[in-house]
This record gives sequence, structure tokens and C-alpha cells, in this order.
Amino acid sequence: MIELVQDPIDTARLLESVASHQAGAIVLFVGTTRQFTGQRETDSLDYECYPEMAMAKLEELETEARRRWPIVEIAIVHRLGHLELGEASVAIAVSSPHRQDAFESGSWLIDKLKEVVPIWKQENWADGTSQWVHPGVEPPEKP
Amino acid sequence: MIELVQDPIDTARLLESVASHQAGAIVLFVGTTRQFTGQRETDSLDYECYPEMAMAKLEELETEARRRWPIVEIAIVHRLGHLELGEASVAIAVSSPHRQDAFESGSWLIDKLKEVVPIWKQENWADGTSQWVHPGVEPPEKP
Amino acid sequence: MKIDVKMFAAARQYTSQAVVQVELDNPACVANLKQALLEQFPALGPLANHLLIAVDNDYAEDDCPLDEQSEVAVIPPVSGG
Amino acid sequence: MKIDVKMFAAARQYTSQAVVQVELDNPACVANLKQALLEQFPALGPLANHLLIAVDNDYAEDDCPLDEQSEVAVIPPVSGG
Repeated sequence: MIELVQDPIDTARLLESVASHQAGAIVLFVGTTRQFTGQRETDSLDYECYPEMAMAKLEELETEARRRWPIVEIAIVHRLGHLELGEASVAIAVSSPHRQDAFESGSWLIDKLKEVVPIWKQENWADGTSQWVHPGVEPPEKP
Repeated sequence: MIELVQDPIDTARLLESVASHQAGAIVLFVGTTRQFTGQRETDSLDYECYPEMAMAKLEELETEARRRWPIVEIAIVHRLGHLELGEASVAIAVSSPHRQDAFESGSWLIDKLKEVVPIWKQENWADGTSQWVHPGVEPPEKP
Repeated sequence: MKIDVKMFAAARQYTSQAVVQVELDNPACVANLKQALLEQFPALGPLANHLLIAVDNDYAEDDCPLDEQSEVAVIPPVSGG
Repeated sequence: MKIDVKMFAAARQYTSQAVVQVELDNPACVANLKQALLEQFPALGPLANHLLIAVDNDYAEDDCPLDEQSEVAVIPPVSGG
């Protein structure tokens, strides 16, 4: 189950989708919107993506994770559009016979998602300004 | 939130209980009943515990995890009594500002729970026999 | 002195009792209790090398002293999770 | 040849366009496209050292050839999750 969704992420549905009598462990990761990044306060976020490529990359990640770990089921859901503080932007669930594989693959999947999947976050700061987040890029003097 | 419960574990309630604007990550671990242990088939499980000591040990684990990692909230729920195949026996949720801490502390908490918390599992095998699980102990010839 | 000892899981199954009473000389420590338990309940034999004792809700070493007010339990190897 | 290039996030913001059209000599590769984009859209300057190009839904190296049927996009550093 790999989905890009506009509505709030239903974590119960992810957990159900990976449940299996072959699995002894489920690990669910949920990424949520933090209020403070250092001293800077976030009011809300907007996410956009390149849908065809994002789906292709997420499917590649599922394939690679299954090659590396004995996984029963994987579910990855990323939210798009406008998110308020505290809402979940991403959820990843993995089930496996033994728990160490679920922890390792879940951690690897969110690391890789953040590296390679074409999804972008715009911070809407509490001071009223907004900014696309592009790690490593200095914003122009007058955006 | 630390609980020993007789009824099915409500993972949505665990996730809610650890949600926070200070957290950027939630990791939920769910342990479920596998059908096969090697070639041997499980029909159901029964869990019992030493309640006062189990609660004391779980609280110690929460304290120690908070000392080791910058955790926002922890929830640990263990189910007791009779469990059917596929049901969750334990759920642990951890929220933290950064995801690596939630993965590491969640993994550590379930490892330690399985080592030190006085809870015991009885396997009710599909062949009709039952057996308390005590790692390292050879069962007597005629139980 | 008399010590009440809670029994769990296979320990309860082998002794068919949830609480057993053990008579010990005073003073006594956990090592004395283990020895007395194994003598009084030979059915605990399979657990002999794995017999952990809890005193007042914590694991206790062999030299931990006991008195009649101690809350004592046999903790066979745990299998929660 | 003319290549349509999808723009996302800050790349779209800086160019104020969701798709831009770039004229390239034939044959052309990703490196030629990057150079043409930066000349035609100086506002992309802040992204110059971070400009990844996707061709047919995958990241493409500088020597990847392009043709008018290619599905092409500018991928600024990603920040999902």
C-alpha cells in the first residue's frame, strides 16, 4: 500500500494493511509537524510533490527494503497540501516475523524517503513568512 | 501511560497519548501472535503477570529510557489473559523531537521489556497441548 | 520464620499452588529460600538453574536478607512481549 | 528541439511557472539543459549548485541524452517526510 493523500492519514488503516499471521512485529513511524525548529516557530506546512516520480521512487524503496529484510507487508502514506501543527505528514508501517527487521527497515525507509522522493515542504512561519525547504540551498536575498 | 490490560490493545489511544507539538516523530511497536514458530503451529496464547512488580519494572524502564534519550512521551500497554492468533500482546509508543531517538528508544524498550518484566506467555499449540514459555528452561519429561 | 512465596507460570503449574509457605531459620537470605523451595517442592527441579527470586517487587541477589514482612515471589524466566 | 520542463517548489516559485520550455540544439544532454535553464531563468541562481534533473521519473546524470518525448523536471533538494 503506497499512497499520496490530501486528507489526514489514517494510521489505523496502515496498521490493518500490514497485519498478518506471519508477522510477529509491526513498526509504525509517524512524522508530525513540530512547533519549533531551533528558535523558529512554525504555524503550518504545505507539501507538494511530483506525483508520478514520487510513486515510482516509493515503489523502488519498497522493492529495495524487501530485498534487504524479510518483510511481510509495507505501507507508506505521505500527506500533501496544507497541514496544521501536530498533524502527520508521513506514516510508514512494516510488519515482519521478527522485530529487529521491522525496526531497521522502518528506519531505513523514512531515511531514504527523505533523501530521494520528490516531495517538498513549505514552512509557514509564525511571523507570517513562508519558505520552501531545500536542504543545503541558501535562499535568495529577496525571495 | 503504562497499563496492563485484559481487553484488546487500542493502538489509536497509544498514538494519541504520545502526540505532542514538541515531537517530530512517533514510533509505535506492536507485538502480535505469529502462527508458526519454526514448524510448530500456535492456536492461541495466554499471558499472566506479577502485577505489582510488572508495573514497577515498566516504570523503571520508562525512567531509564528518558535518561538515555530526549523523549517527549512514552506509552506501554501489555495485554493479559487469552489472545487469539494475530492479536496484539504488547504495544509501545514513543514520541521525540527527532526520529532516530524514537526508533532507538522504542527498540530498546521492547528488548528490555522481554528481558526483565515479569510477564509470562503460555503457548496453546495447534496439537492441543499447552506450555509455559521460559527461555532456557527444558520442560520436565512428564509435565 | 515463615515466608509466603508467590508462584507464577510453570512454577505455579509444577507446585499446583499460587502461594507456598516456606519455613526458614532466622536470619535467612534468598539463597536459603531457594534451597528450601527445591527441597520442599522437587517438582520445581526443571527451574532449579533458572530460579530468580523477587523481594519487594525487585530481583534479589542470593545474599539479600529476608524477613516475614518481605513480599517474595519466584520469577521463572520471563516471556512477555 | 524544444523540451518542456516541470518546475516544483522553489524552482516554480522563482520562475513563476509550473512548466517552462527550453530550446536546445540536437543532440542534447542533461548538462546542456541545466546550462540553458540557468541562462534563460537567472532567478534559478540560488538552486544552481543543487539542480537535479529527472528524466522519465528518475534522477538523470549530466550525460543523459534528451529528446522531445522525454518527461523532464527540475528537482530541487527534496524535503518530504
